This record gives sequence, structure tokens and C-alpha cells, in this order.
Amino acid sequence: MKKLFAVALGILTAIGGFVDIGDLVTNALVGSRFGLSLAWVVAVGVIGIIVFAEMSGRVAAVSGRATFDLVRERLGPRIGLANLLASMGVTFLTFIAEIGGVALAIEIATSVDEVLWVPVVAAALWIVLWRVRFAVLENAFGLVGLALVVFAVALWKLDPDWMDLWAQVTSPRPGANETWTSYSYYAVALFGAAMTPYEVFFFSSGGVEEHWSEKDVGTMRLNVFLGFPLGGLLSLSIAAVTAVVFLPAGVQVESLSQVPLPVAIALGKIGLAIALLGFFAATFGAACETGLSVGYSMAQFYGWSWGKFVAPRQAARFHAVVLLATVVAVAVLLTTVDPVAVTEYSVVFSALALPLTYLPILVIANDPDYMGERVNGWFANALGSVYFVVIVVVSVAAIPLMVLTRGGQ
Amino acid sequence: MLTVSGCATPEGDPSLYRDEAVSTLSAAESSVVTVRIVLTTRLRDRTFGRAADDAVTTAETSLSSTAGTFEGLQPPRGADAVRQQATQLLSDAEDTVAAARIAVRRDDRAAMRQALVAVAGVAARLDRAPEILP
Amino acid sequence: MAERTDQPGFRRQYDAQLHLLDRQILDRDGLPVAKVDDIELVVRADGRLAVAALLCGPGALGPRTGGRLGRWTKAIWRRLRPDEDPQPGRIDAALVTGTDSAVHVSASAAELRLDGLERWVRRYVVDRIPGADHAD
Amino acid sequence: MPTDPTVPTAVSGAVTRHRISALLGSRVLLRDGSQAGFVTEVRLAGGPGLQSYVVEGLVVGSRVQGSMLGYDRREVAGPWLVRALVRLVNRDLSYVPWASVSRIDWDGHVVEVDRVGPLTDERALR
Repeated sequence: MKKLFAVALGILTAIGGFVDIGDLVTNALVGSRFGLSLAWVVAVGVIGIIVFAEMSGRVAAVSGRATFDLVRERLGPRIGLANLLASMGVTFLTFIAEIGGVALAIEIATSVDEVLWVPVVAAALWIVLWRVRFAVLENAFGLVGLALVVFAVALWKLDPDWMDLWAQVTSPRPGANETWTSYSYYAVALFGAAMTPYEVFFFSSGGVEEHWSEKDVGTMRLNVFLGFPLGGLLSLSIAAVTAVVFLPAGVQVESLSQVPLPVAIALGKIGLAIALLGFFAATFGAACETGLSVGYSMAQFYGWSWGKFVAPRQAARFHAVVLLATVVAVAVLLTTVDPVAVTEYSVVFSALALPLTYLPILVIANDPDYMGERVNGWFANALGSVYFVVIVVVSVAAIPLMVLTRGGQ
Repeated sequence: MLTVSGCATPEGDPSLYRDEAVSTLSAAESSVVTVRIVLTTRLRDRTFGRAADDAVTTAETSLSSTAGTFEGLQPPRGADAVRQQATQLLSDAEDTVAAARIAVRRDDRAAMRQALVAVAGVAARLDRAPEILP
Repeated sequence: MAERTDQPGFRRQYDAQLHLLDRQILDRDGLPVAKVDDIELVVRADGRLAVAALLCGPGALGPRTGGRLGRWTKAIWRRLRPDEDPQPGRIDAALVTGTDSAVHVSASAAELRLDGLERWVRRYVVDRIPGADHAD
Repeated sequence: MPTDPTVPTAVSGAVTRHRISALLGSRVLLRDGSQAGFVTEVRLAGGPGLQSYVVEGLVVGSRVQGSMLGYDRREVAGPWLVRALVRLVNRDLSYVPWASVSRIDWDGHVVEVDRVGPLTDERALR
């Protein structure tokens, strides 16, 4: 059992990246419009986040420095500040969306309007971030979030034409009434979701929270090689069930309430209940991840003490930032903005945040000052360099594609 | 001169207006089919009443906003027939979806069965819309 | 990684921007104190420029951020400071005991009087909430 | 012994204090008034004890300021792509040993030097 908990951090990090509120709808939407023809993007994204999460996790284990600490050291205060603002854009907007997402999940179960749940959810979330121990937090939401495996079970139960699904996977191009621009927009969106900057902020800071040292590099790699592929599989299974149920019926997914329908069809009420539990845990887990990451980024940029491993009194500014972020998030959500739409705007910020986050990691993972002999091997460097080029291309393409497709229409 | 120099917008160009009608009806079909699936699933007792209510209500809201946007467009000269048929289809869709929402919220199985027939009918008409639109 | 000697890991040569500037400073208990926001140089009798201290806080970081934002941070910081001509936080170079991925100093944040904002937030925000002293 | 290269600015307690950030990014002028570039890094040497380190020289580059991401001088093992990229951006680095610094105008951010030499890779660290 201990071993299972040892990978909770990796699972929670991956859940916050692959199946947070924005991705639940995006994966379902992609399945309902493109089937599995975008599956290859998820695979590429999983490998990318594995490469860089492993590097940032190794840096955290060997040198005790979390990712945002490095960003400013390597890029200097000016570019570092630009990345702080850009990545805060992504992290904070996603944080707002997650709180709304938890409220949406409750709305589906209770059919009471989401806005009414927002203050309750935010209060509960903040109490968790303030008092609940980091290990308990990651185990509870990381492992319960695995309830989303019910989508894979539903896919198997629907007994689809597997050959047809495989044909979709192996034909990476838009279907009949889809354009290459919207196909590329969702390719960028899925890749961006897989490699969202706050995943490495949270994963590396989580490593410091768990007092990783050089002897924990093995555990760190277990987290990486187990957690992220699992995240990828969850997002693919969501796309697959909607491809099977919605694509032929001409239904395009627009809201969270449509996402669990295929599970209800396949597994009935039990399946639906498990799916809703999965929604709740995944979005709540992602809310913790992004909420803490807001604090981690600010504190590590300015050099404040941070983290839950010290008493709140010893990381006063860190906790004040998290509290402020929660209050502002509630205020924004009370304007009844659609939480899912909020994540679409964060794509714009991730265009800048992606390269400025991953370049310092790649550089520092090769610096003996930080890593001693644990510097990157040739394989990590080769993959890291290739992916850095992909990241730059994606970040350049993100905003134009968003404008061209008016947010993916 | 005005029409000639008018820029190509659905409100100016009849064929663009018809394309807009087709894409609106396709979005409407997506909402209506969602309601059909929810009704079927609820009637087979494979989903909770509240979840069904939430899904149908969300689809109803999305349908009415889709319809509202289209109805707000100024039809170019000569496109009135297209507009008349499209808005008729849209209002039928809204009526049947509203009936479905009422039935689901009351958990009235008979009304749900009736609504399912109506919803399936409208869905079929929406599916054929691109061909039957003038 | 940090050599717990009194000399900074005795590396014969530093490149200031690469090895010192913007690095995390850890106090004697290993707690983060601040970042090296700037470095103070002193003109020695022999005319050489010697490292005198590490400078921390908005007063030091502001100018380096440059542009409007830098000027704003410095202006806000200056207004918040009670004393008339506020100087940035200062850590004497002799207190630095080692450098590796961070700069280690032999005093605590309180002794260095660098925790003004942290103390203010602690008193007026964090300490008012129950459980403020409950560590993980 | 170079002439006193400093123009006292912030004098407090009879000791002239400067900030290294004022030096970084300063324009470097040669004796004939031509511009050799900008100070992109300040090399310190000395030890043990940080207070015993003095400015040993200045790295001069064409661009105002760009952290070299650590790939400037030391042969750091790393991705060839990033190294090549950074080298390309900073291909024209040169070095000014302290003895060649004739005058520093701290407020005007200008450093006057006698000559500019090649940038040799740092000796291996300790």
C-alpha cells in the first residue's frame, strides 16, 4: 500500500493536467468531433511531460530547488517576471475554472445551479489548502480521481467496433465536416493541456514538500512513469466513449453535463455515480494543484519561504497569496462566468509560459552546480531538445489558431 | 449599388445566409439529439433524475441561445423562404425540448415517452435540413 | 551539496550574474530568506572593487526589473517604508558560509532583519486564523 | 596600478558603495571613444570568504544584457541545440581584465577601458 501512496503525487499532478475541468470537456468535445484522430497528440504530450517532469523532479530531489525558483535564476528578473505573469495567467485562470468545475460537478448530481455552490466549494478548498497535510491531500484527490477509470470500463462495456476505433487513431486528419485549422487548434489545446506549466511547478514543489533527496530519484521516476501515462489514458478513454456514442449521433459536446452520458448508457446509475465522484475529485484535486501552484510560483520567484511542510506562520506570504487567490476566484465566479470558457483564455497565456518554463529546466538539469553527477544523460537531452522545439512551435501557433477558429468553433 | 458593394456577410449574401442556417440547424440538432439520448437513458432508468434534468436544461439553454442568435440575423432579400423554414424548425425544436424538460423534471414517464417520440421526429427533420432547405 | 565551511565552498571564481544574482538565500536553519536581488560592491583602499554585501528586497530588485514595473515596485516599497531614506535589506558578505544551488548564510532571517513583510503578514493575516502554527 | 577608476556616488561612512547591477549593462568604451559593447557579466575572484572576492574582470557582449543561461564560458554538458543557440546569440563575447579598466562612471553607466581581450574558457571549477 505504501508503494501506491508513493505515486500519489504523480497521479494527482497528471490528473490536474490531463483531466481537469477544461480537459474533461475538451477531451469529450474532441471525441465527439474528431473521434480518436487526435489520439497521437495525447501520446506526444504524455512523452513530453514525462521528459520535463522527470527533469524538474530530479532537480528538486538533488538540489532542493523547485521549478519556479530556477526560472528567475536562469532567465534573470525581467524575463523571469514576464514568465511569472504569464504562468500566473494560466495557473490562476485554471484555478478559477477548477472551483467552478467542482461546483458544476455538484450541480450535475444535485441540479442546483453551480453558482450557489461556488462559495461553499471555495471555503472547503481553502480549508484543505490551509490545514490538510500535503500527503493526505494528494492521496485523497489523486487516488479518488482514478474513479475516472470508469470511462475506460464504459468503453469496454459499450463493446465498440475496435477496428474502427483503431482506424481513427491511425488516420490523424480531420473528419468530413471539420477543417484543418480547427483540427490543429485542438491538437495545440491537447498538447498544451498535457504540458501545462503548473504541472512541473506542482510536481517539483511537491517533491520538496515530501522532502525528496537524491535517494528518492527512484520514487520520483515511479511517479512520473506511472502518473502521466495514466493521465493520458484517462483523457483518451473520455474521448473514446464520446467518439463511440456522440460522433455517429452528430452530437457535439459543449458542457460538462453531456460528458458522463456515455457512462450512464454503458454502466447505468452506478457508473454515473462513479464518474461524478471522479469529476469531483479530479477538479478538486486540480483546484488544490493550481491553488498551491499560484502560491509556489510567487513565493519561489521572490524567495519567500513557502510550502505546507512548514507551519503557516513560517510561510505567511505564501498562504496569504493562496487565500487572496481563492477570494478573487470566488468573486470572478460569482459574475456567473462559465468556468469551462475561462480555461480557453488560459491558452493565450500558456503560449508565453510554455517556453519560458521549460527552457530553464532543460538548462539547469545539465548544470553540475545543481545536479552534481545527476546531470542529464544524452537521452534526456536529446528528447528535451526535440520537445523544446515542439514547445516553441506550439506556443507560436497557439494564439493565431485561437483567433482563426474563434476558440475552436 | 448598396447590395453590390455590401461585404460578404450572412445578412448580405443569400448563400452565406443559407450556410448560416444549415450550421445553426446542425448545432440545434446536437442539442436535440442530446435530449433524445438523455430521455432514452432516463426511461431505461440508467441515469438519475437530477442528472437528466441538468443535462436537458443545459441543452435547452444552449438550443435557445443558438436559435436566438440565428433569428436575430437580418435575412437578405430572397432568403425569406429559408428563414421561414429554419425558424419554424427551430421553434418546433425548442417546444419539444421544453416539453421534454418538463416531463423529466416531473419524472412523468408517460410524458417522457411522448416527448421522446416528438424529439426523435424533430431530430430527424433537423438531420434532413440541409437537403430540404430551399 | 553545500560545504558547511566558513568560506563559500571556496570556488576560486564566480560569475556574479550566473552564480550569485537571483539565487535563493537560505538562513542557518535552511529556511528561505530572500533572493540575491543585487550585490553591493565597495571600493577598497587599493582601488579594487570588493564584494561587501548581498542586497535583498524590492529596493534592490526594483531597479533591476527595469521599466515601469521596476519603478512602480520601488516607489510602492519606498512609500511603505517608515524610515526616510530606506535602504534595501543587506546581508554582510562575511555571513555567507557556502554556495551551491543556493547561497547559505550563517544567521537567521530575524537576525538579518529581512523579514519585515513576512512578519507584517504573519501578524495581521496568518496569525488571526486558527491552526497557524500547525506544521505538516 | 590603474588610476582610481571610480567616481564616488553613494558615499556613506567614508566608504563608497556601488551596486553590481549598475555595472551590468553599462556601455564599454575604448580609449579612442569607440564602443566595444556592453558589460554582460562581472567575474569575481578571491576566497575563502565572499568578502574577500574582488572584481577580476568584465565580460563584454554586443547585446545589452542577456543571461547566458550558463553556457557562455564553462563547457557545461548540455543539449547541443541550446548550447548552439546561446553561442550564436553571444558569439562576439570578449573579456576585459580589471587592469585594463581605466574609469567607471557609475551614474552614467559607462566603463572606459584600455583594451579588450579574448574570452578564455574559465579554468575548471574547484
